[in-house]
Amino acid sequence: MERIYLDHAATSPMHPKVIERMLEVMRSVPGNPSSIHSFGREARRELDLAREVMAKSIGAKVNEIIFTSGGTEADNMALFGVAENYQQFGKHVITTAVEHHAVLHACQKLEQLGFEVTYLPVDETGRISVSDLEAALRDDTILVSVMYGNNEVGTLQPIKEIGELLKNHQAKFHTDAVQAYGIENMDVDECFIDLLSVSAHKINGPKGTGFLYVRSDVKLAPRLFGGEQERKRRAGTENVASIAGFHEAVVIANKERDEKREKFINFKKMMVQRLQELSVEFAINGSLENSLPHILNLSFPGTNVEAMLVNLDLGGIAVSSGSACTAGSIEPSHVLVAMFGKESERLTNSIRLSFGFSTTAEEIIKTAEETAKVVSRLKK
Amino acid sequence: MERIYLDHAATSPMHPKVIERMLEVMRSVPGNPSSIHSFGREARRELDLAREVMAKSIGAKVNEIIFTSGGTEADNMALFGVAENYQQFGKHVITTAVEHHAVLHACQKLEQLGFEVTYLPVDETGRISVSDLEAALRDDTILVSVMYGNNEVGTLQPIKEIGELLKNHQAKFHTDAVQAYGIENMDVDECFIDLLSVSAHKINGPKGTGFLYVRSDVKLAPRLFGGEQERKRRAGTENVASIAGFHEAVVIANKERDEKREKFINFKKMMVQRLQELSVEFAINGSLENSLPHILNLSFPGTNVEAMLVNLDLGGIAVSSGSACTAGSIEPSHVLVAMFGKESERLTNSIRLSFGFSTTAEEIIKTAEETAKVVSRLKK
Amino acid sequence: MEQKDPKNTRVVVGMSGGVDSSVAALLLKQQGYDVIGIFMKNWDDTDDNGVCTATEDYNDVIRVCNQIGIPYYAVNFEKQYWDKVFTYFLEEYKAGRTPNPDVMCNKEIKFKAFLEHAMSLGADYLATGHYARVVYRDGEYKMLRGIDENKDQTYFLNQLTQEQLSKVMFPIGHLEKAKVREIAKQANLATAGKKDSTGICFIGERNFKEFLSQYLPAQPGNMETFEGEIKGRHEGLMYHTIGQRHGLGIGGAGEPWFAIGKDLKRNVLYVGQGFHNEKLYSDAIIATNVSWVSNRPKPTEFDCTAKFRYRQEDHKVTVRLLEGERCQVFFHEPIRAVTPGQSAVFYNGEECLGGGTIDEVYKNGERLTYVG
Amino acid sequence: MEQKDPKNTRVVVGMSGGVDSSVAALLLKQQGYDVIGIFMKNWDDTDDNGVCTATEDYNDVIRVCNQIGIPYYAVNFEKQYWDKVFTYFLEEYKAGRTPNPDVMCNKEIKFKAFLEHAMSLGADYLATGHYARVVYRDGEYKMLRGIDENKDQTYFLNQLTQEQLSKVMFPIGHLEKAKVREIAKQANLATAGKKDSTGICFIGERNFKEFLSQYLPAQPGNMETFEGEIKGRHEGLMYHTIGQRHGLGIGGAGEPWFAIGKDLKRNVLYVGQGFHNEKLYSDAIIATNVSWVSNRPKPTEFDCTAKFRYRQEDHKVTVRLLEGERCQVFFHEPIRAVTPGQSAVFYNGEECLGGGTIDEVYKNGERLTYVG
Repeated sequence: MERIYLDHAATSPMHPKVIERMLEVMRSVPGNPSSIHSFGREARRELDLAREVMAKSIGAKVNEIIFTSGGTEADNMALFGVAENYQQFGKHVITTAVEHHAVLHACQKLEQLGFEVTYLPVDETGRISVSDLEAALRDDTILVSVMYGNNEVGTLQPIKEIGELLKNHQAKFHTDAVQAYGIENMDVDECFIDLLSVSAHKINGPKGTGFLYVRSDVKLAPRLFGGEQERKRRAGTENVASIAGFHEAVVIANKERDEKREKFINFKKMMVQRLQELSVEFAINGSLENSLPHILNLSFPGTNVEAMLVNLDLGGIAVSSGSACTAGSIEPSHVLVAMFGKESERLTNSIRLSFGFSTTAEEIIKTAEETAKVVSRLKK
Repeated sequence: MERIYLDHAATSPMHPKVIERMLEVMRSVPGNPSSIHSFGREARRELDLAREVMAKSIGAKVNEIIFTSGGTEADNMALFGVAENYQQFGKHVITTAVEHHAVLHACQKLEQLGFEVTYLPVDETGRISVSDLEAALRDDTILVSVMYGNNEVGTLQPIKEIGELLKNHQAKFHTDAVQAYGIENMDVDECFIDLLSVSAHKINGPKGTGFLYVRSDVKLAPRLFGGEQERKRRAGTENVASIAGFHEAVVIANKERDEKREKFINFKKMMVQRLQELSVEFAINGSLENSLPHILNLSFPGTNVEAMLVNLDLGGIAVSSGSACTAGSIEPSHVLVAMFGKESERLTNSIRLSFGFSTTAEEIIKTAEETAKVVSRLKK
Repeated sequence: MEQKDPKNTRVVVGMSGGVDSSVAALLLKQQGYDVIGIFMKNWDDTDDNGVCTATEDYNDVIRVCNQIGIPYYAVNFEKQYWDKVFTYFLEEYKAGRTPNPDVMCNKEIKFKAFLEHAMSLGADYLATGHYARVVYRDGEYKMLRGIDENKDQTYFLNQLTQEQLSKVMFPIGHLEKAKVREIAKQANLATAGKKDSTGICFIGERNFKEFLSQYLPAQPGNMETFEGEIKGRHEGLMYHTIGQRHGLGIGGAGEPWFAIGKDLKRNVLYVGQGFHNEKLYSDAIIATNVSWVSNRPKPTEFDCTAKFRYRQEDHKVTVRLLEGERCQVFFHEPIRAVTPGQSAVFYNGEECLGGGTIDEVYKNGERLTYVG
Repeated sequence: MEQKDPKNTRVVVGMSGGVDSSVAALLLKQQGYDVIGIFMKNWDDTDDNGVCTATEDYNDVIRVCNQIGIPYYAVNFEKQYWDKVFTYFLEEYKAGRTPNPDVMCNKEIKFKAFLEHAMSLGADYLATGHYARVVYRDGEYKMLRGIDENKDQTYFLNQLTQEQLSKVMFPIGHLEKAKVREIAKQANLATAGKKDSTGICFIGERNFKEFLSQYLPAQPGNMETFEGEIKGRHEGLMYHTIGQRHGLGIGGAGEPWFAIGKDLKRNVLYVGQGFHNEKLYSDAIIATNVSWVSNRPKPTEFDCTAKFRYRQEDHKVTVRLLEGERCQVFFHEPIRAVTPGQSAVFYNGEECLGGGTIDEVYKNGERLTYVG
């Protein structure tokens, strides 16, 4: 069975060029970047080249990029690193109700550690209001963490407005750009961003690597102690081959961004249109306009998400919804709860489709048709 | 110039079979192990298979293995994770003066957080005495962290004796086995080990992955918050391809352990003998007997380590010493300081040679001869 | 009954992470069915680390499914379980009875909500690892005891109907438990050496008293003999089951003491001496919620055998049908410790005829109001 | 002088992470030499994050070396620097003088310890990014000013000898700074846009006062005119250099105030009005530690030009050699703010002849004991 993968927001397949590049590095760059011999220098060179490209991709300087083991570590480093070092200026943190768990659960830990966290609400499209943020800001706010684009419904947050609001406030501004990086154009100076998290495996790079941008005037407390890697802010031998692959992925993402955006926006339209033609009852969670091009979250009244996902999977179509707990069952999405309330039926009848470089128009059409079939069976 | 790599303890080249396996996974297992569709299941399967092999390799159960981003993270997780959750039973930690920085610097952070840390001294071979440990143990000791084998001089610690001493004490016993795993046979039950850290890239696996063994009755506070991966003890999408490669590396290490041990012990003898034949003045740091087979640390009186390393590197031979600071200069090794004192000349005239699967007898002879040349030039 | 080609027959296996359902799935796969493993999450609880207590079991399901080579999923019936099983469970305890949640779980969850879920996935059958058999014989489905008498689970399945049985497979019902373990071991299944789970699913291996006290306020009271002699204190009536000896803590001379009855109003636990204390014996009951496997008309009164507890030997009884899914059951000999809330399950030889819930217990024509 | 083929000629370039040494390395590489870049770590200091303050510079060295395609290393001379340069620096300040650590660093570290290190690596030459030139002419090495007059660094190199010069290359000495930047830019070197470092290397961009106060106890005292009038307080004599205006904080009518002398015993800073205050002028000095580039015999007395501070214009002087590497220097016209501790460096046209340390300052044949 030809399978269709529409879960690129969960993780994206590695680009063949990324694999090729990693293969090359795995084979021919065996050294440890901290070693002072030729093997070490060759490894270090890979890091430096990657760092340069990544810095440039968000308008940052090379020494503002810290390689991490992925988006979760980047988010955790940002939150704990700022909280620890700036707590003398206050113990108040602001975030949103729709952040990734890497931010939300880190915030909950901060609460345990004596910090106060304000979780901003969102409207029905999943967007916060800047005036809510303004109202929540206090003299003792030291950190504001608002994601760039939501991983479940795709909604973009008003990052630039937030940055402008915060630029004269002591609070550091962190944005989790894990889902948006690569598909959205971003500039840390334009948006007054102090910290920004990125993951490689969301942009066709390898799993297990990412970076945290930290503006040079931000003093970040480290979370991993050991060697002096990453200028003592993140100990541990750097993942050279993966970083080189990440580098390649960034290059590709930068090059193909416009083309992809157009393609994915078109896919959304096709999907919606085909479902309408097939008389499927559905609603869009989020908005089609102010949204990441590659994420489409749909609610199908009268269906059940677990049955939907399994049916589609058995039909060879991989989509997702919320997140699975360690015992495999689907938990209601906190994002949809924030958008529609705890009692909304959307919590149990919504699925997310997300597109990637390999997605084709045929796959979209086939998915729409299979979805229509499943919906009609489940509503019987 | 044919180069010779004798710095396998810093990082080891990836085994061709490991690369091959990773390539396969990178190409054909694109999913996220947490996803509930077929792609997710395929990814998850790689993790489960790897976990089984790794657990078995140290006599542990599958649910006692937590994948990490490497040895540093494993060490940090062990130390902070135990300290946080057991502090109600005491705030005293015991470690040694010769641990890897991942343990030592984590301990220093623990001291900042109000813990008291005892750093056990070592003898001239780099070994602690169990009676020192016994004397240092207190009712409020909650953690003892002693490395399995030293990464700089190779010295093995009396792990089993320590385990036996601790088995009736509340303190959890952690061992950093990053350098010893793969070359030493280890069993967590036999040695009463509660936590054990391993890194993939020291055993011809990929960089950026490792595991922490945590005995099932140890309650470990997590350090990374986010998704429910690794049973909530380590959030973040698992590095599937690297873990599959790590898996392969473990299989190879298990299979070739005995052969490698014999080969490396022989290399040590060859190196020593050839240097003697060439009338080079040198001393062994550590001991030839009670030591990791692949690590040989030598002191060359009258030379200077920076000049030695650079000369050997320019001659195509990669060896190492201590660790380089972020500004590139060689810091005196804390291990040698612990063994010989701050004023010892060995601090500035010692180099480490470490062997790996690709090392040949010819390389050893050539290195001995080149070393003799450099030593004689530097002593002029 | 028309048989489809196995490879075009989709079977959803309800997998618990135990050896029985693992082997059930394995056998079906070997027979060529299109097998899907599904783990039910019925209860939401977390361990010290905040991890679902169901995680280990699900991990075992995953391992086994990967070994067998079948897709696996999980499904969440926490809400249904709470509403239909757990609420009933608590109500019964509150009423001084001893409920059987497994029977209710099979009736309301496994063979209702879960069966529906399986059907919504295009399954032809739902299979489970129960020790029981279904056969289509004489134009209807019959439920037979599992071959392994010691493991037979028809007692818990007594409420199943023709419609349910038409969609159900019990792939290990024809095997001895030892054989099941042997198959698992030979196939090197991850669950081969796993102990059978004990206790009620949502309580797991935890202390029953502790668990129950989280939901029902425990009211300590007196332990008395029927003669009114106070023999000590109990911590809560719900912690005691009629006929049981443990946990009373009454010492002294003579035969051991047993719980033999409850006075709910006075919150008194009646105790008496001797395993065969005559107060523990009854000779008839009225059962409610009686369900019959066969849809065919029955005589108003007939003889068969019955079990009043799981693993009890069969007792000869006469059943007289009453209105409203009720029936009277007359024992041919007095039976010890027949307890309201438990199931009365009827058999004809190896065939399970159906069953109901023990509602009222009689002796010599008089209702025993103290049992519970 | 015999020239080896560049490709068999190993040159170690002392790289600071600045544009000058970067271009020096680039040019040598382009000329085909076997080039090795080495970064010297002379000072151990860490920033807020505990990171070596030298890290950024080393990172730049790495980037540039990778761009050029040469191996790079670092070498640690912290101990030698502390012993030979920093100790001297503090001693001089304690003695009320104004030392020139760069001259000492070149003499003791860069062109001694570092040069030896380079030689131990089999190097034929040590190259640096100084604006100066070495030529072999008339059977000896001569050190010439850098072509860019504004950047010429021979002042700091005045202690170099024939032996050192025979192993030294200054690859950018024949270039204007603007040209150096242009080359860096065209080669897209990472350091092309980097600002020139200012200040003394171990202090970096930090506050000088703050730094010095960590090592030398500051003793506040009076500011007085030579007439004995107290004009205010100073925080420590060491913070003031003769001839400088800033930091005095004396207001009032008339011309601005300048530091014009020190009385170490009384801990008094003498101040006076007017840039051209006559007390600031002297007409002769005695220099110590005098070193000459040429090994050839010199006349006991000769005329040449001299600089008494970096970037000062040349002054005509007559030099009279004394015993013990000392000399007297007579200015043809009085010179402002000649300060003990600084270097006196001698030139003949574009050629730097050598230099020494200003020890005693005279005017009209009398020693000015108040300068320092």
